[in-house]
Amino acid sequence: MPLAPATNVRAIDAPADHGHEIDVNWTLSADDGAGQKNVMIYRILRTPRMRGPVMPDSIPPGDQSYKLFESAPYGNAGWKFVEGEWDTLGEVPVGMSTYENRGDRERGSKSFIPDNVDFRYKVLTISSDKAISESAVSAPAHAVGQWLNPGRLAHIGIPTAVFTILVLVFITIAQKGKELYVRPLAGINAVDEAIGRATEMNRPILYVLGLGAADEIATIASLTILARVTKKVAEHRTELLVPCYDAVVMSVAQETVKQAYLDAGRPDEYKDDIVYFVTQEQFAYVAAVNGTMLRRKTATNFYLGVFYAESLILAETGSIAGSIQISGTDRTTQIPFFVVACDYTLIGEELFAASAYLGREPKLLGTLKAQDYAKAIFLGVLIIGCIAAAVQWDWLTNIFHLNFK
Amino acid sequence: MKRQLPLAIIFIGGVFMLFQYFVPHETSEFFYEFVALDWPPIIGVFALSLGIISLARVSVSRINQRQENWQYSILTLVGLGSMLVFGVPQLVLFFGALGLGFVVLPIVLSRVPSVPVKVALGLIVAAVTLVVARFAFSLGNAIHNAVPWIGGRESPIVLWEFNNVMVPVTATMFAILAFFIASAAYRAFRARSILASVLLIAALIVMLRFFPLGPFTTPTGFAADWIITVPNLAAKRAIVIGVGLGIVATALKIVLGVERSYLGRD
Amino acid sequence: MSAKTTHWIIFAIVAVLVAVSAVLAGPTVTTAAFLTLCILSFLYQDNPYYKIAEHLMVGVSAGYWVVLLYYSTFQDKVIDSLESGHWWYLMPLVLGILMWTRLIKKWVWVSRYPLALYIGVSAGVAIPVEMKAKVIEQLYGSIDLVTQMHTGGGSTLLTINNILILIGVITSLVYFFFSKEHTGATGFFAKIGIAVLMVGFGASFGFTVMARVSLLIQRFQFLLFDWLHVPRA
Amino acid sequence: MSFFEKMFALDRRWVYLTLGVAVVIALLTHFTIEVPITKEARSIYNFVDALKPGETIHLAIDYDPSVLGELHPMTYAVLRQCFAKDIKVVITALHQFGPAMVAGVIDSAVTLHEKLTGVKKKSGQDFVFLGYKPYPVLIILGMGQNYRIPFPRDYYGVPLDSLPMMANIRNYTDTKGVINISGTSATDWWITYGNGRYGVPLAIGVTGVMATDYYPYLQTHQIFGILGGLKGAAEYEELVKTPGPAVEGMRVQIVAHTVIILFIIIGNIGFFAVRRAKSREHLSGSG
Repeated sequence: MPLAPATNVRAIDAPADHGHEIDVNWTLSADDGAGQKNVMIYRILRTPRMRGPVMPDSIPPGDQSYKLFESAPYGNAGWKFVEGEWDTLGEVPVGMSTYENRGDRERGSKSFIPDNVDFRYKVLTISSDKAISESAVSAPAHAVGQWLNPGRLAHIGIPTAVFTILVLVFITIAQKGKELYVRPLAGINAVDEAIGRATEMNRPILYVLGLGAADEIATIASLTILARVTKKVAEHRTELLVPCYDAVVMSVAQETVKQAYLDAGRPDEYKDDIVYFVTQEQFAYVAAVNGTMLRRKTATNFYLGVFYAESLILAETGSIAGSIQISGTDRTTQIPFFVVACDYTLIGEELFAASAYLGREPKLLGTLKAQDYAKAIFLGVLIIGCIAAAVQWDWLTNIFHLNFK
Repeated sequence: MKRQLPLAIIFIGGVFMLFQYFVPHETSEFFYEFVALDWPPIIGVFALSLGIISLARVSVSRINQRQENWQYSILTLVGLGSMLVFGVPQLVLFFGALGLGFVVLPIVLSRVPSVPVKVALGLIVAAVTLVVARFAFSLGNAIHNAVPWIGGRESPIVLWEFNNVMVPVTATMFAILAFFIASAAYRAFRARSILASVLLIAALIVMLRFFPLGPFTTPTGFAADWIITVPNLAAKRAIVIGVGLGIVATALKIVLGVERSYLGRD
Repeated sequence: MSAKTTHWIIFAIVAVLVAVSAVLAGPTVTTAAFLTLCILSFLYQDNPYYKIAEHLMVGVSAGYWVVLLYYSTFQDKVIDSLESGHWWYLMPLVLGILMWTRLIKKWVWVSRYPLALYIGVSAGVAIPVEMKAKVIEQLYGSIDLVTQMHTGGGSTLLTINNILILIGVITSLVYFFFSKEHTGATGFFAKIGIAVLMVGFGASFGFTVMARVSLLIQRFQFLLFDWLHVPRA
Repeated sequence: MSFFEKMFALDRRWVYLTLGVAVVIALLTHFTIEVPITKEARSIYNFVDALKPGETIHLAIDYDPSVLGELHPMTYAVLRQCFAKDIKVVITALHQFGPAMVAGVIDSAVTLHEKLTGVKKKSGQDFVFLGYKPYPVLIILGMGQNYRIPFPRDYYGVPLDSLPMMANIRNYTDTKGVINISGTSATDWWITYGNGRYGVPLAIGVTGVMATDYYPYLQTHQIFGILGGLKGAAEYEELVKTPGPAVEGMRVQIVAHTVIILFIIIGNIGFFAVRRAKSREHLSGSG
């Protein structure tokens, strides 16, 4: 009995992408999972065949000549399209009825797929005894890039918009002078006390911004806290040390600290060496900060920002030095070590709220309210979703799946 | 200029990248790859040069002022210098020439009285400095290419320092964590309150998971796995959600210019 | 005996030991072993040998990062791009050079432009990405816990565990509310929430011990077997 | 300072010293510890143990050198058990960085067995090493039809049909089961395609962090056993009665954990004693 072919082969441009991809799907062979049950794989072929400067697998390793084509003018220069010949694209195992023909964007790449060029596809069904049966050729399709990803817009865009509106609404309310209540946080209340202690003991305060670069929002949150802390430090005329791990963060932190000294009315006490660079190597940085803690006998240590394994090394050394330690990070793996070894820890979200707590500006307190309402909405949707899933309202539960790239 | 323009740049850059996320087209992708992925590291490279200057300045001033422990700062400079000379000779020569120009310029200027001559001489010195620096850079590259043990990440001296200074120190600092985890456990795991006891018991059960405890072996293993997969997962997830909202809120505050305390404005 | 004399005696002993080791084990292994012991000595207290390792390491690593970033970022992204005609890479180059205005007191404010761009772009990129990974995916994942109760083989243990995870997530989130005092019903939920958080922290702590001890074992193996050549048991 | 107060506020350097000395002693000495055997590990051992000499199992070694610390001991222990029981082994390596490493493992396992028993196990007779081919899913499916589809020749280039051991082995139905040792998603493919499509009895050995993800499959009987991380490896070493690197690693781990737990207990005893003493002082003061 001959092997039944795959039927109904369709090619369509992949939706919501940057182009350069065509998706192929088909109806399974009658012998796949039924009939003779001897289908092994499906092999996908495409025409016209692309012959180019870069033939598949023809580039010797290290040869950079294909780079020339990257700068070729837009279009499909360099490639020839041979009608009637077929490129073999790949294989998928039995039971699968889709193939994503995803190509590269660069014209110089060997798996380049051009936009706006019509391709047709066919699927070979191959059995375990190597019999082959060929499907009909699909209708032509061409790849093209889209300007909107509707999935992202619906699942990410709408929540982001709702949150942004919440933030704006509460900032407006706060600016109108309405008192907004926030509950006290132990870690925040400890800041004043810790600065006061350093002043009394006449010992420096150490502020560690963490190992994050300036593109981490936790680092930026730490910089905003640094601004508040420095202002108080400057008012108390206590010495401040800010050793830095990332040079961009150092540059921003110098601006932050300088401004805070200005705001505190003591610009003359600002020195460039308050914020200094150590090194951009995790454990070398930690070794140096450890030394600073023990030798300068820092009275108070702040560890706020992004931290990795060094969290516990810093916190234990600080405890040996007898410092009061206030910590906070967004890394869930490191929070336990801070909680165990530091006096006060801002857990997760509290790190991002700290600047608003310390600054007490109504606008910033407004965003805290917005965060609370966002959490309430989150809990509401979570509970509705769970109920829907429990009673199997599939039309509702199906919304709660990320069905996009 | 000093205050408003940076805030405008932050707003435009932020909003642009926010909307970029929803546009899959190639053009939008180009901006993401070029502006968001390529620019920051390039700015970072230049910032690193400032960092190195900061490190060198702190070390030199410690040595000059004979501050406590000044002798060790010599080691810092030796380590830094050796890496730079054998790793990036072209940069060392380039900045050496530039620096020399900066030193020569004021000396030349202070020797001539009239302003037009000052300007002319200044321009000449600057131009010569740039040319010399460019030449020095090429010279460094030529040395890098000609002498196999100078220049590059693969220079044997760079590699030796990496393998025999950085690797052992890094590995040992990491290993010290085992001691610190022990002392932190000793110091902090005390049943002071109900919450502290909860923390202590959870940690103990998880630590006991591979001990031979006779008939209690299986229940302990089960309890440890349960703690790791159920309450631990719940706690992590709640923290992550909070952190996510905190990050989005903070990023919005920054883009909208509500939070501006971190950026100078004088 | 004065403290100074003691220091010099210790120094002499260390110097002799290092010399002996350099002859017997070779200078390369000796350097690595010496620095390893320098760092370990920090456990006793801060001391000159730790300071040696620390300061050397800071200099070497800072230099190494320059080497690394010059060849991997500057050469690849700037020089190579410009040489292959991608003129638009002049823009980040100019922004980078603007960073150097930080060296001149009067012009420091110019460096705020590249910094502002850096931060603005980072914040803009972070908003949707973090919204997806940390909020929406967690929400959908939590709802999926209920769906699993129908599809996941229907084991009672799985159902109970998933319900407990949901309760844990909800109560822990209540703990993070800023505008509600922890009293009454909120207080009750928040108390359960903080207990869940504490169990999680304890578990993480206990779980990590094994990995950290493994690192210690490796370092001791280096000292004992690679450096001192102690016969293995 | 009373004894209990000392326990309460011990200088942490004593903690460091005790831990350091304990780890060094554990590394240098040779003492036995009892490794508790879980039923997930025992079921794998029993499965292999119940086979008759001459029967075949499939050992899929799908990891790369980066996780060999945890997984090598498992591979050695399983091979050792098979060689000792004269069970024939079909070996594959479906990780692209794996085959050379696996070839080395087989060589040393053969050498070790020869040293212990004087019998040299031969490729093609007692075991077959098929090596690596890309597209692991297709390979797993293909072997379910016939080992000769993806692997016409073994790793050493010998045609499968000329190997005496393979004469009666066509596909999974001729091997009694698959033991997959992996540090990657290869385990998922074995569960979905190997067990799911061809119904092969499957047991897995995975790294410590992966292990918790796979326990649900045990409940649904898609796999019949799990070896998880260093501990799983140590269990198997104990089961085949040749303690090796995993047991040694466990020994040091247990010693270190014991030290830490002891200090936690000491700290708590001190804490409660001091608190009791304080409250007594308080009572006598007020009374």
